[in-house]
Amino acid sequence: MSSYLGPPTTIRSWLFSTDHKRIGVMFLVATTVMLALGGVLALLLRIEHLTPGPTIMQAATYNRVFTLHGVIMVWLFMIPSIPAAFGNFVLPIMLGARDVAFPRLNLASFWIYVAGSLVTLAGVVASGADTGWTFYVPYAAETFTEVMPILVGVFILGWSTILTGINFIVTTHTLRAEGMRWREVPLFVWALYGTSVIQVLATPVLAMVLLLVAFDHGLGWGFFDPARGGDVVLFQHLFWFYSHPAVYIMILPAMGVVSEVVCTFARKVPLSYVAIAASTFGIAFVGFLTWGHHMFVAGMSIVDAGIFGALSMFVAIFSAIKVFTWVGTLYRGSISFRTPLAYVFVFLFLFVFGGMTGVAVASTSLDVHWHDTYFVVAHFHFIMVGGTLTAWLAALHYWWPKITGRRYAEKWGLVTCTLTFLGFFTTFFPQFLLGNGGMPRRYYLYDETYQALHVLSTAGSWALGSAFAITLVYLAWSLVYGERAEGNPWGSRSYEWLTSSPPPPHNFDGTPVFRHSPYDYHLPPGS
Amino acid sequence: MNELFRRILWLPVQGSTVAGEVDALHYAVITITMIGATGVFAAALYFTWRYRRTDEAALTPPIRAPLLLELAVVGGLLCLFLLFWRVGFQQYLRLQSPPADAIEIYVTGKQWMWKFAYPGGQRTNARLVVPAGRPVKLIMTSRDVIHSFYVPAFRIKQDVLPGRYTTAWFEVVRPGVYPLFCAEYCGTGHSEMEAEVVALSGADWEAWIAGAEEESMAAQGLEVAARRGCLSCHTLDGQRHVGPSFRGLYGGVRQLIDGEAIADEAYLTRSMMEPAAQVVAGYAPVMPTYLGQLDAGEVAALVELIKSLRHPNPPPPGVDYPPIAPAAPTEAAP
Amino acid sequence: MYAPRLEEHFDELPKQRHAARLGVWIFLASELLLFAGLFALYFGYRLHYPEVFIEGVVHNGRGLGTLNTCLLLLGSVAAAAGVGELRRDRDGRARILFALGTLLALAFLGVKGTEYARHFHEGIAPGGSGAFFAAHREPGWPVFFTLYFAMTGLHAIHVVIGMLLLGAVAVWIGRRRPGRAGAHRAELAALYWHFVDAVWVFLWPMFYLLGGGR
Amino acid sequence: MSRTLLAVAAALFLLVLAAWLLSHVDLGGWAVPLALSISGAKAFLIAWYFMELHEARTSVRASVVAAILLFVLLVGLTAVDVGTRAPPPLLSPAGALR
Repeated sequence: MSSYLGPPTTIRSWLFSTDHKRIGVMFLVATTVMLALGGVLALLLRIEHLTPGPTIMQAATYNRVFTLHGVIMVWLFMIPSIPAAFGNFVLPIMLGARDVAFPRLNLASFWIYVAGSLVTLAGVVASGADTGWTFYVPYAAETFTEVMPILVGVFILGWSTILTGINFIVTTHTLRAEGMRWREVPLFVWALYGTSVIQVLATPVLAMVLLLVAFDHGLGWGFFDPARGGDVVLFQHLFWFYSHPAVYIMILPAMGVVSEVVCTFARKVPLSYVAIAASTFGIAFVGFLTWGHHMFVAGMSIVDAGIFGALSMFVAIFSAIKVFTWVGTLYRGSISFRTPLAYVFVFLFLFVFGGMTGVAVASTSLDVHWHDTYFVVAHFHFIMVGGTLTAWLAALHYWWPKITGRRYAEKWGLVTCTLTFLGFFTTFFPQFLLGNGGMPRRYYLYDETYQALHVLSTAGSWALGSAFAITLVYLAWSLVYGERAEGNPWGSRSYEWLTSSPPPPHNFDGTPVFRHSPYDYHLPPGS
Repeated sequence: MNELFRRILWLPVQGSTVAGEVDALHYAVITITMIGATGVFAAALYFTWRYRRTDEAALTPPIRAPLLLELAVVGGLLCLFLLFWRVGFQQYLRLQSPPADAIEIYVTGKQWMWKFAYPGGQRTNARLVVPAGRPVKLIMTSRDVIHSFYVPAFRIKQDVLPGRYTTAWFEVVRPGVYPLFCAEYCGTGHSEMEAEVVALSGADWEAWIAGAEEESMAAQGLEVAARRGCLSCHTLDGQRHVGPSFRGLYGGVRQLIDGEAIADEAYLTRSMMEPAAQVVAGYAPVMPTYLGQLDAGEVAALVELIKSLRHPNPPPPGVDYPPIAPAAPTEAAP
Repeated sequence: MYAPRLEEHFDELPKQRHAARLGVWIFLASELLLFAGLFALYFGYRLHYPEVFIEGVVHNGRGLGTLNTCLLLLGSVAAAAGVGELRRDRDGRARILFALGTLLALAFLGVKGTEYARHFHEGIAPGGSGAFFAAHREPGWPVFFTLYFAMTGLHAIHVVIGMLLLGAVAVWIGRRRPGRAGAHRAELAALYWHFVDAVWVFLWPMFYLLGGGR
Repeated sequence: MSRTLLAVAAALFLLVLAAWLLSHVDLGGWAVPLALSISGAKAFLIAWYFMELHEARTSVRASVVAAILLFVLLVGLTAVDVGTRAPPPLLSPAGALR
């Protein structure tokens, strides 16, 4: 029985395939390359901070490296990683569909992503921008560095995420299998649905504001030029209107993966299906109300600061209810501790630990001290690396048999997961203390008193980097020497495991009819 | 206890009156959240060990959380978080409202240095000298890009925006030297924009202020007024000329052609920027606008000059006036 | 006879059509948010410079703006009527109505072009460059006209896309004579065109009417 | 041409006339909200009848409501910020902003 990896294996058949599984794998490869590139830049930053003075690069280079690290990680890896790679692959199978609603649009979305990345990387090769991934005006409008290609590149990438978002929403609405009621839709599909809503509604505002900065920089139109009456805080309003929901674009798919992995490895019905699905939409909507907490000290009015501070607290409770439900699902389950669940534990600890510091930062007066210091850097790395990256690794291991038809070495998985956790914690926990000590972020030189913590953090970054490298090695190794995986290696009841691994070109032989919910572990299998 | 927490969390010394309270909220929030986080993780670990899979074919009970329990968790956490916000926002309000009797110091951030101007006319670079024990209000603007005035020891931070004024205030508790950073990325020299706040005790402060009396703001205002041609229409000795005299102008009620206004700083600066908006009765609206020609320092100096002339006494020495031009053909005042 | 193609991953035609319609609507939602950024800037700067924005609107005058509003509204009615006719298998009349829509769009762009020419002639250019701004020095002026060019420019680009869509539908109806079966595709083009008209409905008062009663 | 289409078109042109007439009256603070509400009414007519939202499925209507809600949210909270900022402390050279 031929799988989607099957007969046509020419490069052309892959690059122009409209099969959602192939597009998912292509996205997986592309985003992994971008993760590695962004990771190398991060290691360079950490090496630079070994000594207070110049270590391996000049200030101008340092500013470019942290900008490109930000741009590559946010737009080239974080945002497309789980939705475009695993979402593309698994969502249609989970819904029992043969493909996404608009397959050609899906391929266009991949090519727009490639085009956007090439334009952005052209800016990198040219000499890169030194404005930070936030492009704050007026500096971004005045800098002599190559900020234009990166602005245009990210503008193009924005449309790739919008098209993927449209595809997922329409697929979820129109291509559900026979008799699949809304209550039997897997939780990962709900997470992707919520993510797609944010992608479709927030990304256009980013596209517009980056275009305005490009007009300011290139044509001198002065939307935000103080000399001609421009108000720089308005740029921040528009930028953060996108960028805060963007962090929920990054974390919601991760939460979807965690829900799936917890239910599969605990072999248990989720403590409350409705709570997880509803809180996804809670986060998606309230996420749009809270962008002002990035601007408490930016010169915003006190009234607005009050409004945004209070609203930010509501987002935290939806994440809290999800964590409560996950841990509750473990209660009286039949838990087998495999690598995906190990990564979910790392996620649980780091996400809750990091998320709580988010609540702390949102109580307004503390933010005055912490804003733009390493405390905030540590907070969002706890959520992005500790949350999304660990969930991405969990998804990678969880669906590896389904995507490649091979099993990875379980022993190596657990060892690397521990190394990832230790490396991560040693890298970013000291940055909380640096932030408390008052070290501002994006500082090339720093005071000697902060050096001890920086050295510790750099050591941690090496461990984290090597853990990632080892993961790549043993996964690649499993591609060739790994033992064959049968259809359902984890004994999961979720729909994507009902077809063979790797799945046939049209996902199922014949049209699938799902008569049971994806989480009915309280019933004997196949009933 | 406070010192113990402060050292564990690596917080700098509590230099300002507000720092103590902010840190108290900091300790409360961090302790509660960390206990919560470790509790959640411990529960997960315990469940994983306690309910580890022993029999491959085992089925698990379909436990569904009662809605009440969920609402309790959500409600409880929401109340806790909103409590954090309430206390935090109250402190934020205090941080954002400088006391009335604060000394005003003008701060100008420019690419990669801080400049400070005192009402008395002293100007310093990279060294903000302030009295300990008295509130200090900073009126800040930027010459080029966004900077951010950040003194970790005082737990205060305020972005400094080009084309706009933002304020911050603090009251230093103990004399000493406290580092001052720029917290908003502003280019290659962002990390070199370091400066320091030097807090002096009462006596030293008076000595410093007196000693550094290079040139008072009012004297500078006089020089700007001469250079910018203000004196060709406005006299300093109360005598009427093309425009009203500066003497006795500040603080009085001005009879305008359409109503009246108190001559405070806002009135003075508006008269410079939009002269046609507030024309004094009996004078022709011939004054040109100085919009975009005067920089912050010059306007501040002019205002100080006018403020220094509010008492109707003899003019400062060494000032000669150009001859009064024949009265311009002013149309009859309406 | 024209018969719409059923994609292989859909089970039946109505579901495929609903998918297409939902897809267009979600795309229009993202297009609306594309304008949201500029609208936020407009109202933000209007609060900063109330008098200058009123002067700017008075300077623009009402004539051409109102003419454009009527043109787009007629275009919208034409498109809606065209879809109605196509549903009644009246291909001929539908083609004329969609062609009329295309012409009205062209007229709109013509009027827009003359307006821009008049502004450039008066020395008003985006970014506050131009003789006009030497005489009007208040800081609000450059921002007002830059926003004017940006928002009406972005809208004009959408009018061009709408025009091409309507033109393509008109030609397609003429050639394929689809009748009722083709109404679905025409309806999607009309949806986009109505969206473009709905955006102008807001731009019109903002740049042509809100002149403080003058 | 169906009758409802003609009725909606007439209503739209009436609203255009109303907006045009109203713009000759100095309404002060009320000008902007009033003009926007007239435009809102016109946009609603276009969406409800021309774009056939009256017979559209809930998923379509949800996407419209979500987009409009976020649009108003962004414009609204940005305007609240600019509107409620404290007046400039002392000096306003070069027309400094609030």
